[in-house]
Amino acid sequence: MTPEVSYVIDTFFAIFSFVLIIFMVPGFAMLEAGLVRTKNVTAVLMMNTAIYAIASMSFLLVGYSIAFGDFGSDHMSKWAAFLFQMAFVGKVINIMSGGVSERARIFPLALFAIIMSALIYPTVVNWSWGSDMLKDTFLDLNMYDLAGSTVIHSTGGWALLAAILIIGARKGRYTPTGGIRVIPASNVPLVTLGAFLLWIGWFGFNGGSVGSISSKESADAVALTIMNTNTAGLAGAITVGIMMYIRYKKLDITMILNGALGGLVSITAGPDLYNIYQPILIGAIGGMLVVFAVPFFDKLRLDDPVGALSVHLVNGIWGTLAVGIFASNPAEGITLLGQIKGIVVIGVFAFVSSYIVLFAINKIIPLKLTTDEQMEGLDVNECGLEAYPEFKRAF
Amino acid sequence: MTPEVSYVIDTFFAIFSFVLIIFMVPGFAMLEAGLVRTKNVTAVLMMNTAIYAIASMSFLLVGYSIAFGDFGSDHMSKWAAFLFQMAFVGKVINIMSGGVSERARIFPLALFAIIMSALIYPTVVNWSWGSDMLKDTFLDLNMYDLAGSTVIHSTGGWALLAAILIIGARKGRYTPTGGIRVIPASNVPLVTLGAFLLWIGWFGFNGGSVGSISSKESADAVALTIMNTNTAGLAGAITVGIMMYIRYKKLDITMILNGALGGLVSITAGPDLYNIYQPILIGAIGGMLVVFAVPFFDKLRLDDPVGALSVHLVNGIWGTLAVGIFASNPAEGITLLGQIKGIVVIGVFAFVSSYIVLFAINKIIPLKLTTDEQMEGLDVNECGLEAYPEFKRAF
Amino acid sequence: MTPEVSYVIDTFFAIFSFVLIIFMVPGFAMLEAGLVRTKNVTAVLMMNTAIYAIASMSFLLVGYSIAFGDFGSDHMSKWAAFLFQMAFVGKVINIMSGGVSERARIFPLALFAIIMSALIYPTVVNWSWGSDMLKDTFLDLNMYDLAGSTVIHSTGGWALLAAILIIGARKGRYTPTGGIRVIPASNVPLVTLGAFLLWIGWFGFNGGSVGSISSKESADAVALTIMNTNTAGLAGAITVGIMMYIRYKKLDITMILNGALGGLVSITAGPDLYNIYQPILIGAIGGMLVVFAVPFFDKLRLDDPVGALSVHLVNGIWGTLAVGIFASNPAEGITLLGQIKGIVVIGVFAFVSSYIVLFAINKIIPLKLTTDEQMEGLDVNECGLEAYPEFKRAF
Amino acid sequence: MKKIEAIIKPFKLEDVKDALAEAGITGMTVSDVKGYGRQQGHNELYRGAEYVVDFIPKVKIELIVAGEDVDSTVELIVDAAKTGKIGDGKIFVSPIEKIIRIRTGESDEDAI
Amino acid sequence: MKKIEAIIKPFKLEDVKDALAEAGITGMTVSDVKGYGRQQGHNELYRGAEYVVDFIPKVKIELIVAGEDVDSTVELIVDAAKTGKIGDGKIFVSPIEKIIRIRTGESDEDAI
Amino acid sequence: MKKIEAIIKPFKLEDVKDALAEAGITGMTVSDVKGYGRQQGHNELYRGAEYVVDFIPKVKIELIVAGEDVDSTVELIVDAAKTGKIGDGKIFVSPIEKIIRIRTGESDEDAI
Ligand SMILES: Nc1ncnc2c1ncn2[C@@H]1O[C@H](COP(=O)(O)OP(=O)(O)O)[C@@H](O)[C@H]1O
Ligand SMILES: Nc1ncnc2c1ncn2[C@@H]1O[C@H](COP(=O)(O)OP(=O)(O)O)[C@@H](O)[C@H]1O
Ligand SMILES: Nc1ncnc2c1ncn2[C@@H]1O[C@H](COP(=O)(O)OP(=O)(O)O)[C@@H](O)[C@H]1O
Repeated sequence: MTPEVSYVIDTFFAIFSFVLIIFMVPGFAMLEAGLVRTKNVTAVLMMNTAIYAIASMSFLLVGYSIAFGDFGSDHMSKWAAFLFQMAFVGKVINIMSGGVSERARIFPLALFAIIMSALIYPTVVNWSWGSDMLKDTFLDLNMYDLAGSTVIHSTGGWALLAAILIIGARKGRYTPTGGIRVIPASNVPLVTLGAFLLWIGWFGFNGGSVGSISSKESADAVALTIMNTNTAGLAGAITVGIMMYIRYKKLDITMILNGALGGLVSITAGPDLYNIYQPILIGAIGGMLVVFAVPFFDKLRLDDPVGALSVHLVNGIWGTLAVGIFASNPAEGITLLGQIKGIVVIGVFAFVSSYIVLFAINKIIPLKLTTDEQMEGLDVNECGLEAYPEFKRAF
Repeated sequence: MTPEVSYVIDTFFAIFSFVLIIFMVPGFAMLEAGLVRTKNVTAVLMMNTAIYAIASMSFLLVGYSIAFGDFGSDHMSKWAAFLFQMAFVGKVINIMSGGVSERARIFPLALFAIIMSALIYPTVVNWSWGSDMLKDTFLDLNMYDLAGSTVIHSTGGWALLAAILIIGARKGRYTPTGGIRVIPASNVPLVTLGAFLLWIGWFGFNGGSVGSISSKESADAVALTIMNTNTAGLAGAITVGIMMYIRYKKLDITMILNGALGGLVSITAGPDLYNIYQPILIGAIGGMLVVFAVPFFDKLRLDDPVGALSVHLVNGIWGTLAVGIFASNPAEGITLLGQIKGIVVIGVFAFVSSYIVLFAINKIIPLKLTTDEQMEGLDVNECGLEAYPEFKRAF
Repeated sequence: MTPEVSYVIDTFFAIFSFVLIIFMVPGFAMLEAGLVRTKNVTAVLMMNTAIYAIASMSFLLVGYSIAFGDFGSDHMSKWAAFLFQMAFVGKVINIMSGGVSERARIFPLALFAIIMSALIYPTVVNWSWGSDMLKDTFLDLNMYDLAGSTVIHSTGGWALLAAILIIGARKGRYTPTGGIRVIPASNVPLVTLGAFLLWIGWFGFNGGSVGSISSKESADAVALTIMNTNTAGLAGAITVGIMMYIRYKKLDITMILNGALGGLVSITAGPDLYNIYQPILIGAIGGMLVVFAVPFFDKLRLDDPVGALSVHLVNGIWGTLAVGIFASNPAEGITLLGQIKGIVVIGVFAFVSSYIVLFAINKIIPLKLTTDEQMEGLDVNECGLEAYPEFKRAF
Repeated sequence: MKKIEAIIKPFKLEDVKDALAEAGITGMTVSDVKGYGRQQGHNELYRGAEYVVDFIPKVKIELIVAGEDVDSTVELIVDAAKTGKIGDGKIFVSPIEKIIRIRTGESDEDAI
Repeated sequence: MKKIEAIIKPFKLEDVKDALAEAGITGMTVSDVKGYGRQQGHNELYRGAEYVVDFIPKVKIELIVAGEDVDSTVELIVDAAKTGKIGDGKIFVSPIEKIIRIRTGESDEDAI
Repeated sequence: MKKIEAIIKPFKLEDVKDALAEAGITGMTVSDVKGYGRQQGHNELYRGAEYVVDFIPKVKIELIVAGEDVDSTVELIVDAAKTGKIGDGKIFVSPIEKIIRIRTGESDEDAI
């Protein structure tokens, strides 16, 4: 294949992958809008829109250079390479913002989004995928993380953990007597639509992360990556479905979709390394982890309306470990130890830096809405308009 | 073009087509969620999710080998070839599950989905597109069915007919005095969204079925296929629209969208064989058939909330015949008789085998919910959660 | 690169772009369905469906030949070239129909859609991008308009202006004492979903308009085009967000999304001509224009429920001017004067011809629904079915 | 003149309406309410936590009738709305002092 | 003290509210109901089958007033809600024995 | 027998229900209404135009009790529903002449 053909095809493929990832923007927005109460839906949609706008712009102006040095790429158009990388940024912040829905103010979160996308995330990328400023230091990472189980999902998850610790739970979520008040999803079709848009976006996320499709080997790698990605999602959904059915004889679709997403996160570190059956096991464990993690975080009083800690943090870690377990290959530098080191170094950095930044922002502009504002709903207070003004609310 | 370039481009194109078809997963889910009553929406979404998960997994583990022998492909990545074929499976079952919405239990339907995707459908594919176990028998088929008017749509439709015969109508749908109670769609925007996602998915379904894009001729064939697919959908929608307007001076969008889908099904057998005007006629007839078939099935007391019999079964047959009528080409083995033989052989097999399997399942786990459960709604009984808990229901 | 490889890749890329644009069909449908009141939602969805069906069919039968002469293309499949061009047509009419929502009858609008897509729009394309019947006349245009700031967006906007002048405002929108009654969006998640589907479609719209991806230069041009398109959208959203926050301390998401769309329209004339920072300024101005134009048109009593005049007409003009301001290049025939000439010639033609046609149609079949029909809602009167019949309306 | 308020099961509305219409009663006003009583609500499940939904959807029919029609009307409603299962609902009768038909200004018995 | 219940056309709510507010009446409770009466419902069409929707959306205003204000208030409502077309609705007046303002515990006339 | 109607803040429903249930009152009917009173509605913003939403969501509880239980029940509701802030709502008591339990046909005090 001539270099020009390869350049053209890889550019086209990067654009294709970018577009798929951008479907995750409405994907996250619909998922979260469906999971929160009707009085907070507009605010959630606004936050998702703000994240895409702000994070992408910050990455364009500052973050990309921190992560990769200059704009540039030999084997595809540098603009396509940028677009593909840019598509990732918002996801990290989405993970965080989703988990603090229904009580966090948009404006200070938007400030955090700027710092996350301009500094924190680019630094993580620099260490893992980019120009690697840690090279030759003792922190130098050689974790294998194809599409970001750690770099994207855990990083977002750690930031969320910091945010929940600082912001606290939604008013009324935990009763003084130690009970947990269930706050059900308000719009299940939106949840389902959002989950499937995310799922489809994942094909671009992971498939595109192979970096090239323009040789027989890389075409195989891309196709295998997408196939394994999908398989892990299937396995996550099925596992949670079976667990739900055995336990309750009821199929809670929100949990099952979270199981699918958990499976997808868990495969993300190494979908190109596995055979076609390993993802079944990895995804199934990913799904199970969600089922156990959701009530576990509730027991810790970490209020996470969309289950983002369980899906992204827990499975981000599991997925990165899974590479070390199932695809360890010391000859190519892939070891369980290297994976663990990556998880820890990035985890510490992501959590600590997010905590500091959120703590500082919280001092200046409180992140949490007052009880009255939460009662009335974020939509009216933060956005000035309701999501469904003509639909009668069933108190 | 070198074989490697061709391999890469065809792999890429198969992935592209696969992704488009996966948009049909939320497509079917939204369409059906919009067509049923609010109390059954979560169950419908759950069923759609379960189908994607179960059918794809069964096809991976068993079905693909039955249909095609080994994983393998010369002209593109075998994983891409698998993904493309896998994307089809769920559709067959979707057609069936949609038509028995609002009264069928999820769990036994899921059992049927396993058998359908692991055995029945792969056998149909084996005969029509795959390794062809009927070769040299008197049943050997030489039906031309590019993307599955018969293989997918009629097969699903026959399974649905079997299911409706066994399960019966929704409580209250037909009054004892012979009347028909209208049960309107609960969410028309979702219906519309779903229909258009299906429409878009069809471009991948039919376009990808050409099998290769990597030569001038095949690129032309792909583009013509997509163009003709679209044209038939347009013609179906327009025809139904005109019929509605003349008859009622009202434009029932659910019927018009069904008309579009009917047009799309009817072109699916041979979109690459027609000139650019024939699809107008074929699609228009497809739309008309929907308008007549919907009340016809109601007269037979075959209760089909989403119109799947009319869209998929009737038009699957019509589309397969259309190839024999408009594109008969005995030199290449395309004859009206061959088409009819294909319709009959596959129809008999799909109907009988589905009937037997569903009958057996029904003996073990009843497929139909009790009257009280139907009254209360499937959501609460099957999934434990409502689709729109905060929205007040207008009794 | 051999011509065949190039032919295949460009065909594939045109199909890819076409598919992205078709996502704008549900995009517009959801956006508009979310912006109108629940009693008019089905009618809006029906209109969007009708437009896609009618406009595409008219363009196939008549319009394409008027615009481009014969079906034909050397560097890609002629069918792919047709599909890509066909995808544009509906958009022009969508812009118009959206702005007269909630009071205009579907049937006469559909008649207008036929004439627009068969005659008016093809003529505009003929002059700007097509076989150019004005060549060698004093009206010959040499405006640079890559993807249709003027050809699509202003043309649709002028048609809308004509329609609003003829049809007038919604009942009750402007009070006799000069007040403006606010009519809020009924479903904000749909608005958001629609806006992002449009945004994604835009990547195909503008990226595909480069016309080829099959060389290093054109691959770069395509990637830059998509990058700049996205950047302008981001800038539009951010600018409106900041303006809203400063002014009201509230983030009105419907306005912010309109700002994003305004930014996208404004970049559409020349995304391939700018460096990566200019789109920030162009899109920001685009967003600002929306903020000022929305109340401005209300002051003029031009009732536009979806803000289409502000987004498409105003920014269509601004975007075309922006090319003359930021990318004037007389050597290649791009001058501010040429841009202005294009805006004026096409504006006059689009407005006058639309006005005449709509005026004539209005004489035969009144475009506007009676007050009672508007009160009861278009859905029941035009389509015979409600969008959300089971949801209780909060008066 | 009396006001009859009947709280019934939603799926019985059609039957009650038909029974009343047959008896020549053509005016009524209906609203959806939620009831709390002996009938148990159902359990729901969300993300692994079960909880009870106590309030059960009911329909309230309000009907103004002339004094002499009260008993027969109540009987009609009882017959049409009864399933015999718990949660069938209640009927309340209360006095009305005045009725006006907005369209015509007619009042009392003429306005029913 | 009396309770005035007015069933009106939904789009008249704003007018009635304004008329009452102008007359110094600042408290009322509104709910959405469906009415069945002489006014015909509309036909709907679904997948080729036509059917009648009998129940017509109405708004119910509930208003507690002191005994002496009943007549003037009723008149106000009639004037503001009338269109003269069928389906304008009805007004019912019934006795109230006691009123309490939850916030302060004030009762009866003071609590209106 | 009396009907107690209480208009309260929606988020107080749970508390009121629990208080009544504790006191052994197990039947009630609830509906969602909108209130207009001294409590100000909030401003909304749409496409650059601000406007006031006057009507505030409230919940109405309807409760039939025996005559002698009225005062204690009213007190219970007041206690459970009070926040002390404007908009807490009102309670109205009115006479009921007859009650029928549809399931059994029992009437009056037996049917409560
Ligand atoms: N004391 C009451 N006051 C007001 N409404 C009541 C009362 N008791 C019952 N209801 C209403 O009647 C409905 C049915 O009552 P329930 O006790 O469940 O069954 P049954 O009518 O068979 O005795 C309740 O859901 C509630 O709406
Ligand atoms: N007897 C009644 N009891 C309760 N509500 C009634 C009664 N009669 C009419 N209504 C209410 O009044 C509304 C208007 O009545 P209708 O007969 O349609 O017209 P009009 O008010 O012009 O006579 C009805 O929709 C219904 O809500
Ligand atoms: N005269 C009235 N008639 C009917 N309902 C009333 C009346 N006055 C008040 N209400 C209801 O009581 C609610 C609370 O009243 P409001 O004046 O806002 O505060 P407060 O109860 O603290 O005096 C109102 O929203 C309305 O629903």
